[in-house]
Amino acid sequence: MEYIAIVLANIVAILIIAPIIDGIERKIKAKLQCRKGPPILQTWYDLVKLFRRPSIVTEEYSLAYVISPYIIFANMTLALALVPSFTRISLSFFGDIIVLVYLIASSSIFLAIGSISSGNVFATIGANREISLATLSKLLMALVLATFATLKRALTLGSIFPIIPPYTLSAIISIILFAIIAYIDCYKLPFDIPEAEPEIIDGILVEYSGKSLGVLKYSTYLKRILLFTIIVDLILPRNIPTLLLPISYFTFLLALSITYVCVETYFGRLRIDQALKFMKTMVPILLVVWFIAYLHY
Amino acid sequence: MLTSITEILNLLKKYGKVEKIHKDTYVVEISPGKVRELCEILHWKLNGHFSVTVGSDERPVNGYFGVYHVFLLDKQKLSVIVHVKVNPVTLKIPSITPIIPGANWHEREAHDFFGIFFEEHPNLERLILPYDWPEGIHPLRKDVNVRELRYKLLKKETGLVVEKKAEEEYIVPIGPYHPALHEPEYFELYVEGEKIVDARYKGFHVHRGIEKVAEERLTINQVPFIAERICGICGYTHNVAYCQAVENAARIDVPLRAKYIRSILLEIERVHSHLLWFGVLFHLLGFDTGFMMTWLVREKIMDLAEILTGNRKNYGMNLVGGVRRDINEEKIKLSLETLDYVEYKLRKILDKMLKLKEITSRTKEIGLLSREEARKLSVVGPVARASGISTDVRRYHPYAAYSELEFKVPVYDAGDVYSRALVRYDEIFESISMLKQLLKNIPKGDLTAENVKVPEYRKGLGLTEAPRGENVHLVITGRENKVYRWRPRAPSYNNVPSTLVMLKGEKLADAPAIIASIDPCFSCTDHVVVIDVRTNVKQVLRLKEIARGK
Amino acid sequence: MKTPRIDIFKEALKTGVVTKKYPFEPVEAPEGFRGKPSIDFEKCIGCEACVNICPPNALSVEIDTKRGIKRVMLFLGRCIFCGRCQDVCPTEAIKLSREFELSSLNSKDLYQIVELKMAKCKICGRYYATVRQILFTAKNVPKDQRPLLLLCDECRSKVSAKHISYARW
Amino acid sequence: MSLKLFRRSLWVYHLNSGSCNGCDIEVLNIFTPYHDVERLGIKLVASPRHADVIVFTGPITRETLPKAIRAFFAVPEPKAVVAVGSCACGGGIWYDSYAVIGGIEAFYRILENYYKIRLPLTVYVPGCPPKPEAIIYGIAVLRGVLKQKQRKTYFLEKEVPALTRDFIVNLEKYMKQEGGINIGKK
Repeated sequence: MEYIAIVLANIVAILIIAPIIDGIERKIKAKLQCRKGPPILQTWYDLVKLFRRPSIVTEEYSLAYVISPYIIFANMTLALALVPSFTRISLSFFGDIIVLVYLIASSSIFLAIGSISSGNVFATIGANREISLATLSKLLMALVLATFATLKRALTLGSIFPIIPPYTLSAIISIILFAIIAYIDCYKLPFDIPEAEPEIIDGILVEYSGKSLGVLKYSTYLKRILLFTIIVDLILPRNIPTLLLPISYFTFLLALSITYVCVETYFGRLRIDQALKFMKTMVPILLVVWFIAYLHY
Repeated sequence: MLTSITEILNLLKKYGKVEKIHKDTYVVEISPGKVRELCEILHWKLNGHFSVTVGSDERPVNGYFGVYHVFLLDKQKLSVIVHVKVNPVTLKIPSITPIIPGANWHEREAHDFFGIFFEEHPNLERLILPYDWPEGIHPLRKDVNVRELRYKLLKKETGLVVEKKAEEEYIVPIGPYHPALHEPEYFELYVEGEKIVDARYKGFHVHRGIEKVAEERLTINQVPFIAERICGICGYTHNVAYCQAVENAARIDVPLRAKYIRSILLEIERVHSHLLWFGVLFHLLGFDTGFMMTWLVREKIMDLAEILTGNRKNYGMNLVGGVRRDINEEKIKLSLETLDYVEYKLRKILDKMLKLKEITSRTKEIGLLSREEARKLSVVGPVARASGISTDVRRYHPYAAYSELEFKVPVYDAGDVYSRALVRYDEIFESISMLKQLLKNIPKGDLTAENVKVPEYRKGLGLTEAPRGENVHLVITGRENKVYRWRPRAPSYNNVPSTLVMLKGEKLADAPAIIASIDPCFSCTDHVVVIDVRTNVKQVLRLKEIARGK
Repeated sequence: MKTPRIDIFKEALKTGVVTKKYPFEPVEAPEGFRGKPSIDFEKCIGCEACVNICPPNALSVEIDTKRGIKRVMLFLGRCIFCGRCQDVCPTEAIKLSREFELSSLNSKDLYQIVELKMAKCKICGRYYATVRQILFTAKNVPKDQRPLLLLCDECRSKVSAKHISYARW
Repeated sequence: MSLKLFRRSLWVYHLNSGSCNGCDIEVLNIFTPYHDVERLGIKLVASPRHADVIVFTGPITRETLPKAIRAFFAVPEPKAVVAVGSCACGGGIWYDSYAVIGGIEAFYRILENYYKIRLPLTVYVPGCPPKPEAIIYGIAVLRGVLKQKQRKTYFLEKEVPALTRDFIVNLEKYMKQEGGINIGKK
């Protein structure tokens, strides 16, 4: 019972801080652009307003369009339960690493299906881009996670984390690669292609409004936190005192998001083919790293 | 090749009666049969360029419709207006579009507004008038009372008619409301995957009927204010062009100080317009920091304009014959300080931004426009200069105080989006250096000419170099202190058709940047209106369908 | 390729946050700013000079023949803030201030209306001009010609045409 | 009612209904560093579906009218409207042109006639173009943060001197006596 309560408390804590982390990112981005920026709670204000507004459905809508935001949200919450965050404890079972990849990948697909069924041209283009990016980035992510699994000879997230020590070359390279993939998967510039505002009017999100838009936005923040959490887990040693754990986790999270946003602010958007080319070059590197990890055994 | 002015005049005399209307500007009145021959010589052989076609209803004056083709010969610093009288019964004259494709829109516009038929025009369809405009009514004819018409139109079930879209191909509509443009324009892009195979343009959403308002309601000294509102970015250049046209027509000498003040404001406008363009380009390429930083610098220029004129955008400084406000020593000092700051800041950031890899990789060799295509479509301004054509009204047809300044005209040959950016980059610094010269050397004197009297039925041509290219106003003065005919031609009018050439074969993601690269100013273009034929297919939609808002 | 990015970063940090505090702190428009035009009721004489010069017809005039009132209306929702009215006003009744906070939730709040009483022509009995305008003109006219001002344009020309001395009637 | 909802977060859809660009640029300008309305929770969105407020700039030309209607209905209720610039407020210099509808009120008249809708809360921001601060002020008025300063002013001349011959001839004398007729004071 206690175990479940802790996991639940963990998730609730993350649900609360996810928009705040986004708020902090917005604030920092604004400062880097010489402006004052919104208050840190701004993202929460936006979400609350969206939840209180009605969602308009298009005439050609299908079930997928209506429910996909909620499925994505559920996916993300579940995935967050799988990784240790504020505490050491998380849902842990044999093969949870595969479930994690599945949850992340399926939410991208649901997003694409949902927006295609809205019937809007821009949404369709956005979905197209989302799928081509997602297939590649999820392949990369699977490869990295496979490398981790090989390094630790385990299929349980609990025994994989943290990946260092030992400070082997393959471990460090794979962590860096995962950080890059996480960056791409957060759709940060120069990779925010499916939602490119000036090109295709927010792409996949164009037809969503009110609550469903709020839920979708919320899931994006959760996804970002999920990816950050994985990175933190890869580095953060878990044998420190229990009381220090939440603080160090949060500090790491903040440091990561600040680094990411500083990088993002000074980039323009790539074209989809350029982004794909960049990601394709990562595949052989990952394969090599995986092979090295295998040799370590 | 003919070069000297006298030789050209002799040549023109062979075709018809030549009349000098003001300095360096000649009107040749020729018969319809010879139009094409002369236009070909002027545009292709003499290396001039076609600038504008103006239709005019002159039945109350001489019983004919008139068509004026304006050509600018840059090398000889000459403007030639080819005047053709059109029979008011048959209304037919030969089209020059087969020779100069750039004349396409101009002739269609004259067809819309006056019902003049251009024989052998490839595509003489409605261009400008709104979708629900009744057939056979040509608003700029002098016998049409559009005010009555307006109330009739308002009573119709307007807003319910929505054009049906063709569904055979995969169409991406860019517009009418697209966040990249901030202006209602409609580009239909036909795509295969992410590649654009064809493009179509339906524009003129911002047609506001300026010419009719000016000719019917306003007096000569009120028109400058409506001219300024042709465009909110480069309005002052329209204002100056109009005033120059009237001043030329009435042979009014503007005091030198007024000319200097005009030049100062024109250059301030150019700097702010180009900075705005850079901001928009960076925003389109997803580089929001670039947008924020350039607009941060631009804000200083806007504040300066506010201090000098009393408004940030619509300066309202001109009247026919001079300017309304003076610039005192204190303001000159302030302007010089601001310019130093702006120059320092821009040198620090702007070229760094242009070196960023995402920016270069998404602008170099994108949206190509070759020199030949540019000549054919008769594009102007930075678009022409980026395609290797050296054209600049300030240099070749000097106005205001430009003949007394030292400046360079940047020309690049690549013809892509990047070279358009470079042209503008160079121009910003040229403008700042010009502003410094102007502010330091401003002479003392009056602000307005004395005895501003405007005679009837005189023609005048006003040329300015707007931030987007050459800007032409043809004015025929009328009775009772009104204009008889006023045709402002904004640079985007010549530049927009070139985007369709640039877009073909490019990636969808690059479309907004390509469209923006000509710095389209649709509200300038749309003072006159045009629509595609396909709007004839009309469909009445129910409220629900409309509310879908697709 | 890294250097330009870092240069921009440095420059941004050097510039610092520049945001104004506006809605919480007042901002003053610079001197000479063409802001809200307002009519000084005490000075307006209803001469229509501004109505004739106004490019967008934001100033309009109505004559109520029943009540003998001339109504000068300024609608800010059409005004283009060019300041021509200020240039031509003979009594400096209309002036552009530096006020720019003109927003309102009701378009009726954008009107300024002045109603001035008119005088009747002493011969035909029609209303022809505001009392203020007549008095304003009278000041600049020699005393012996002033009574002519009490007639409307038509009657005045008739009177002069008939060479009837103005002293007679 | 809708105001409370938007106190902290307001998403704006910008619709150019035939404006000259002046107002559009100023609307864009309030998002740049000097004014940065993101600090007030205001964000520019690309899709009308996401918006709480439509910003109209321009006199609404005939050509944009159907598109403006579609965009208007695409914004979920409750919504508000900001009419930026004199053109949007009352048609501006184009008010009687054949190609324009003439301002937001004429637009509402069409909506009322054909769709029978309840009109949204509207704030008028006159100016040609309005200063960025004026637009921020307009939004503050819409949210109820700041009070509206602009009020209708009305003046009716109450008493006029009787225009007699004697009065007009000896104007100077009377003016001195009464001391109150300040006609044409410079």
